[in-house]
Amino acid sequence: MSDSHASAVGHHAEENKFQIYVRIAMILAVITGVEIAVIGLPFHKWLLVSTLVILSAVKFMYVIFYFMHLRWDKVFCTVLFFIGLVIAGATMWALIKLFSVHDSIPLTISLNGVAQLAGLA
Amino acid sequence: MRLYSLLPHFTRWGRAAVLAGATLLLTGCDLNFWRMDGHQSTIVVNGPVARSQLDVFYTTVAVTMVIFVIVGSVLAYATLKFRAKSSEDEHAEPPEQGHGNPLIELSLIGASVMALVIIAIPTLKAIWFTYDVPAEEKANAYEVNATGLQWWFRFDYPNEQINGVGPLTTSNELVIPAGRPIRINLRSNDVIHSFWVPKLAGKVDMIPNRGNFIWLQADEPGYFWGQCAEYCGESHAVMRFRVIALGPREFNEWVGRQMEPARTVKDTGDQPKAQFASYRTDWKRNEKGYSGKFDLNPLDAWRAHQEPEKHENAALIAKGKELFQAKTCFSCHVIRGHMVGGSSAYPDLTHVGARTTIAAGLLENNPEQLARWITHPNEVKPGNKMYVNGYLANNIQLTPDDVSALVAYLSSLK
Amino acid sequence: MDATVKSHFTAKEEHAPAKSFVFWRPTAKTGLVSWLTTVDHKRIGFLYGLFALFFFLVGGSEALMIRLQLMVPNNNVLTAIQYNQMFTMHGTTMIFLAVMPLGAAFFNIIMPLQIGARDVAFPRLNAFSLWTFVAGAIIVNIGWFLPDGPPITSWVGYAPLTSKLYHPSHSTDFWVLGLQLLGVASIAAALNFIVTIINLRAPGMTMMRLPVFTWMTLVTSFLIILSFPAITIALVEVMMDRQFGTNFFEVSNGGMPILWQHLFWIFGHPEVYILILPAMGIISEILPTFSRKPLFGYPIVVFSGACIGFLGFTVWSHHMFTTGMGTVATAAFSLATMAIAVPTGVKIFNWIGTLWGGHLRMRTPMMFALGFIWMFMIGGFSGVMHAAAPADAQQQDSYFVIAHFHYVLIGGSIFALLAGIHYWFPLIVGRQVSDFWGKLSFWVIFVGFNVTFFPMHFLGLNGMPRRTFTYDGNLGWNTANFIATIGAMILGVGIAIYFGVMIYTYFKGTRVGRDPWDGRTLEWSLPNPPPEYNYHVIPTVHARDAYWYEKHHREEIAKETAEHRKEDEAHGGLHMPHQSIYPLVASTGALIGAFGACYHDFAVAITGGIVLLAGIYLWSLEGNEGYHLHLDEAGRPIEDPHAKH
Amino acid sequence: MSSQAATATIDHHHDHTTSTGIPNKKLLMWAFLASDCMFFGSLISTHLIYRLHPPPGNPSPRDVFDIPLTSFSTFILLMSSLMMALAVNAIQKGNLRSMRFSLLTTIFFGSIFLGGQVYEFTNFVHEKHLTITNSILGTTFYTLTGTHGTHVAIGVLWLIMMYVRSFKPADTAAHPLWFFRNVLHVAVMLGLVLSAMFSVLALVHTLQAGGSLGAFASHNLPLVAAFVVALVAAVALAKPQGPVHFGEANAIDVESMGLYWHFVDIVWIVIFTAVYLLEYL
Ligand code: HEA
Ligand code: HEA
Ligand code: HEC
Ligand code: CUA
Ligand SMILES: [Cu+2]
Repeated sequence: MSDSHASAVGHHAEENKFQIYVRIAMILAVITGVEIAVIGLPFHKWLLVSTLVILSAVKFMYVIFYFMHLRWDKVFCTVLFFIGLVIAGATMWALIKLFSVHDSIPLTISLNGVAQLAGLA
Repeated sequence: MRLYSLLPHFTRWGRAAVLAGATLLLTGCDLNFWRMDGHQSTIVVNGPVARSQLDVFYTTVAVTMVIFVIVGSVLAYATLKFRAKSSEDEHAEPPEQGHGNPLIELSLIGASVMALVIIAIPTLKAIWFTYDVPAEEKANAYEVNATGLQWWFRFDYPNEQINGVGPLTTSNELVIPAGRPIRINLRSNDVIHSFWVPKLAGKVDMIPNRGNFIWLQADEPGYFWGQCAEYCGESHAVMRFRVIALGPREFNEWVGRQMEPARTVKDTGDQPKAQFASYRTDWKRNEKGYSGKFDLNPLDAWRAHQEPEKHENAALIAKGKELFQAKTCFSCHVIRGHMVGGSSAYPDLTHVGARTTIAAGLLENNPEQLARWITHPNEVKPGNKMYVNGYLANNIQLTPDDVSALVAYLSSLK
Repeated sequence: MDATVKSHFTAKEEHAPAKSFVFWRPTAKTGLVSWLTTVDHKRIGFLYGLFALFFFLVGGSEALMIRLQLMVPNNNVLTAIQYNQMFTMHGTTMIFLAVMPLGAAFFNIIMPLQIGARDVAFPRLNAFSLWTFVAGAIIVNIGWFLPDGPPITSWVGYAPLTSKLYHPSHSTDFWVLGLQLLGVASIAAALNFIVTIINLRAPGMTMMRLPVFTWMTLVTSFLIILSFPAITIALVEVMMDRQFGTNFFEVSNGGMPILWQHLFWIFGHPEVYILILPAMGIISEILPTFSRKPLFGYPIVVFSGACIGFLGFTVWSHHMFTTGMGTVATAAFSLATMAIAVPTGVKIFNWIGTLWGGHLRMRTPMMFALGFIWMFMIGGFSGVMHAAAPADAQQQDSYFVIAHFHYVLIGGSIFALLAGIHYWFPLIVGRQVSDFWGKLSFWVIFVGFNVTFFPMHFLGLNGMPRRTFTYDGNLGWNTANFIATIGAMILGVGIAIYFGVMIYTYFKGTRVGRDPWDGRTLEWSLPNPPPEYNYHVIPTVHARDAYWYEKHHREEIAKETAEHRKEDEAHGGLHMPHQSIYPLVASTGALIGAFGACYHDFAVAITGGIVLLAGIYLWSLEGNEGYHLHLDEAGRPIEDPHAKH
Repeated sequence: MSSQAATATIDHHHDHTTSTGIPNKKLLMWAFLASDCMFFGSLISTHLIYRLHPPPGNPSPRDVFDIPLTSFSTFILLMSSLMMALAVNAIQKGNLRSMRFSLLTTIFFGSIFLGGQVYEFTNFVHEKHLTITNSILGTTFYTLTGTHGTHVAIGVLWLIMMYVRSFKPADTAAHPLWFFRNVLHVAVMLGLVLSAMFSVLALVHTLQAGGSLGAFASHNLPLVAAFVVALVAAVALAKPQGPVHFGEANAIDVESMGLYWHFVDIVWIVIFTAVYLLEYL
């Protein structure tokens, strides 16, 4: 196995992957830092929740599109994964909603708990 | 084989089939199958909630029937018209290899959606109507709590508080005022059960840790069959109950009687000394526990149950009361005013004699069945908690004399 | 089995590598070892089919016991516990061990042939799926041999009935872990099918040329990989509650039993489409063949199938209309459920469109297929009646539901699968079932089925609850129950005729040549039974009904094939995968592990885990090597001294 | 797969033997990950539902969680993802040494994450009195994070096996004992990871309890010894032995593993936000 790597058609994008990966990792680390900082900020709750959700979605997308290579792969891989992701996400959302309607509140509930995380549902 | 060549056979078979069917129906079986007016019919109903649900059902039937007839006719026509009539036909040149027609597709899709809209509108209306007591009726609604337990029902009346005891409690027979919306809170402490009185309303489940409720209303006084509809373990099949709807006055009288502590039969001296009846003991497992007579007019049968028996044997009843304590029955069952003990996890027997059924709507409440229940609880209702946690755990043994005393006592608790 | 084996061309692997004992690769092509280590999709499918049919008879016998008990009121054939065991195991067996694996059998055998592939993408994974399914089936059924008997939790196993408090016996643990293994098997198989269909299509076989059965395989596989995780989690939660005392469904610590229902039905509803979509695929193959006409509106049929699959994930709570979800949720799920009638209707319309103007040959598969349309329609209509939530409040957990789902499951899935067995039997076995006996079995089954289940609609409307071991005679249910039981017996006779004839034909039936039905899809281009490598030369596809096209363009195709054969030969012949022992080892590990876990015996559980891991490790180390086959134009082997693996 | 064809160039993004050009293994992995979304979706839903409706007396997560530790773990997992990506990059260029190095760092970071989780769990159980049975919070929290941890552990195992696999000799006939060497190598690597992890945990506990390094060494001698032995063995076994049966052609295997590893990472991204951070608002 030789270290020299014969470049075939369509391979040139790869030359600088190393740089890209390191840069992405740095971005991810920074976002994580921001997230941790955000929870201490004195803003309105829904703003913070949306910020956190968006930030982690951004991280998520960076990882799947760069580290996991989707960006350079056939779109079909993206479609395939998103079928699962979307159905799972929608199901989660529906479940959490279903449990949050008045009829579904369990009998054993501490009220402050509801208040605490109401922003989520 | 071609259809027409079979036709003569068909007529012969058909006649035989009709004959066989007729004999089947006439020999002992019942006609309710066709009339669908059994005690738990969802078709012949007696309350607004069940009626609203029935209307939706009829809408769905009408719409799907129409579609069925149309689609079915086309399908039948296509099958008959285009079938290869002979073997030459089978090997003929293949037909035109057509691939479809978007216009037909689209119009059929449109038609299906239209059909669904016809179903959806009454459905949505009924969802909201059957959900809770209508706003304008709220003030008039009567509230009850129902709890499912393996395998019986407890009913509490939060509006009828008894001093120092709590709400009026009864089991397996829910008595309600007729013509008034009833809102029932449904609870369970063990597994999931479901509260279903088909003639009054569809079911709602009783789920642990969940505050479900149902509303229903009986048009007029009547006697209704109910059943636990969610599989809840071994004896789910025999977890039944009854609902008795009464006119306002009669209902109030009933409440009045129930609020009283348990009845004590006075020894007037001229009654016979303890005389033991003997009851059938050779019951088969799962043998029927009802009589046809009762069904003819169940509401009157219920009314008759409210009255004390003519010739009560006070001595025997007193003996039964002692035995109830001696045999540890009181450690589970409450008999308000007679002895201290028992809990709400077991049926309240304060007025058990005034109920038409025992063992959760399974057996008719008469001395024979009562005796059967307390001698063979496990044969009547396999795995029931009275047998497992009482008879087995406390090693309860009853002689025939004990049984007839207990029966006399329990029957006297009107 | 022999018919499948004998005609398989089997080449000796002369160049089997000299490897250490651990990497021994079995080469036997006949006998027990060959079946245990096979990686041939047709043999794996055949085994799936055999196991599934066996369990169908088991489940059917359980059903007959149920019907016997309910024949007359206050009957005493079974005790309460025995009855509850019967319907629990009947439901579990029929769904997970009969219909699903029967579908998997067809996926395995037919789908690779239809797309012009030599095997599935991961042959050893395929074997692993099969043996893990068998392991799961054993675990689920072990209850029969335990003192407590099988579980009595019903096939939906609603919490908290499955908790240790209410069912301390091990049979519930076996049920939980058995289903878990079945889930693993199904997911692994489905992943394999997805990759196969997406990636191993013959040249020219575009997605919009895929046979509809293959399309439905794809959709079903997606449903499997996306729905099974939900029940996996639900089962994990029950298992944790039972084994480690956690609180998922423990009410005293705030658990919510309703959560189980949600997770179960998030799986459960897609599951019922997992059962019906393959059936619809089979019907979409049979109708065009016997009408001698392409499927009407192919793209719409395909699209509606995908649509049903997708909508299947949006309706789960229609099984929970009576759990008090509140108005909005009830309305939403009610409407979503009704929406499924549209794509389903589209299929029905297109099937009728296919018949229209055709030359319908009324052979047995066609009879079953037409029966399917009628029966499924009835079942679908009662489904729509359920979808109207207020009406369902009266129907839920009554015999109306039993009627609904047996119409879609038997009148739907089972009819289609029976049709499919008849249809592809000549291809797989090389013999054809007598049309007379086939039709006779159809009519007996058809009549028996309707006599059994039609009265159940009335029972349900008359208030008879399901899962009840007894009923009283004064409720107006006697006649219908009696008729239903008689019907079940007729049905049993029909099934017995059906399988009797099948077994007879397997050994003694008339042999038929290639393409007995004048088929349209690629599998019919193969000799029957097909050789181990399926296609000597991978076909090139020019049209949707690929084989129909081939039959009408013979010269063009012959020339093309000859060219491709030369190219193949130049590239070293056909590549065939080696057989392997490790999928079986890994599955055995899973079996042992599950067994140990049920008994809380960590030594056994860990042993099983180690065997499983070792199996996978060795499986990956032995590599997916294979050998090369060289065939002459007629498909006979050529000796090739330079063959390398 | 035949032994590496050093002559032909391998196109890592297009497999001409498949209909779509996507390699089978990659497609399998993506389909599996789609399925795994649903798996974690159900599990995370369970946790969130119970968090939204906690029964009275449930401990408050704020009193239990340790954000600095979790942030550290999150960061570590991110870095492991980076190393994983680099490993794939390396092997696609046929750079075996670089790939091995990256795999080892990935294993290293993965093990730190696992160690952090073990530390977190023991800490929660002993200090915060949150057990898997005593509250619904414990139940869902441990099950969710534990399942994720199991995924990480499987990933580490897979990484180790892939790492060791890269030593398989090209000519197995010339190395008749290669298989035993291979098994031994896996065992050594496992031992190394475990002994290292528990040594560090023991060290941390000793230091936290105010003990000295000497106390740590004397109490955990067998552990430390095992670590040293495993380390020496691992170094020895990593010595090259001639041509190996692993190269560019195996890039797809490493890549599939990488997909799994990154997925485990993104699940953690979700858990970190949904389970930990949101509690602090
Ligand atoms: C093969 C399996 C299968 C299939 C295909 C279906 C199909 C459907 N099912 Fe069924 N169902 C089950 C298997 C299946 N079901 C099982 C096993 C249960 C019970 C589980 C248990 O509790 O144990 C169940 C239970 C069940 C319930 C819950 C009942 C209850 O417990 O209360 C509901 C409620 O909505 C329902 C609805 C439907 C609907 C709307 C369809 C639709 O997909 C049907 C669509 C088809 C048609 C409508 C016919 C053809 C269409 C036309 C000709 C077009 C025109 C028609 C109209 C516009 C109306 N089903
Ligand atoms: C695909 C699925 C499937 C199939 C094919 C069937 C087939 C049948 N089912 Fe099914 N059934 C279910 C799925 C299915 N069922 C489910 C999911 C439930 C719910 C369970 C629950 O509530 O938890 C259920 C429940 C159920 C009940 C309700 C039980 C209750 O709620 O109390 C009844 C009652 O009649 C019944 C009857 C039948 C009958 C008569 C058949 C017949 O079609 C069977 C026909 C087959 C045969 C008759 C076999 C032939 C056998 C021989 C020829 C002899 C055997 C010989 C040997 C073993 C060597 N089933
Ligand atoms: C372990 C507690 C326990 C003991 C002890 C016990 N029972 Fe019961 N009893 C029950 C339970 C539970 C039921 C409800 C059973 C069911 O229907 O499933 C019941 C039901 C009854 C009923 C029917 C009530 C109704 O409304 O349907 C009667 C009557 C009865 N018991 C009488 C007795 C007598 C007499 C004794 C003593 C010999 C006794 N019980 C001892 C628990 C107990
Ligand atoms: Cu209670 Cu069924
Ligand atoms: Cu459904």
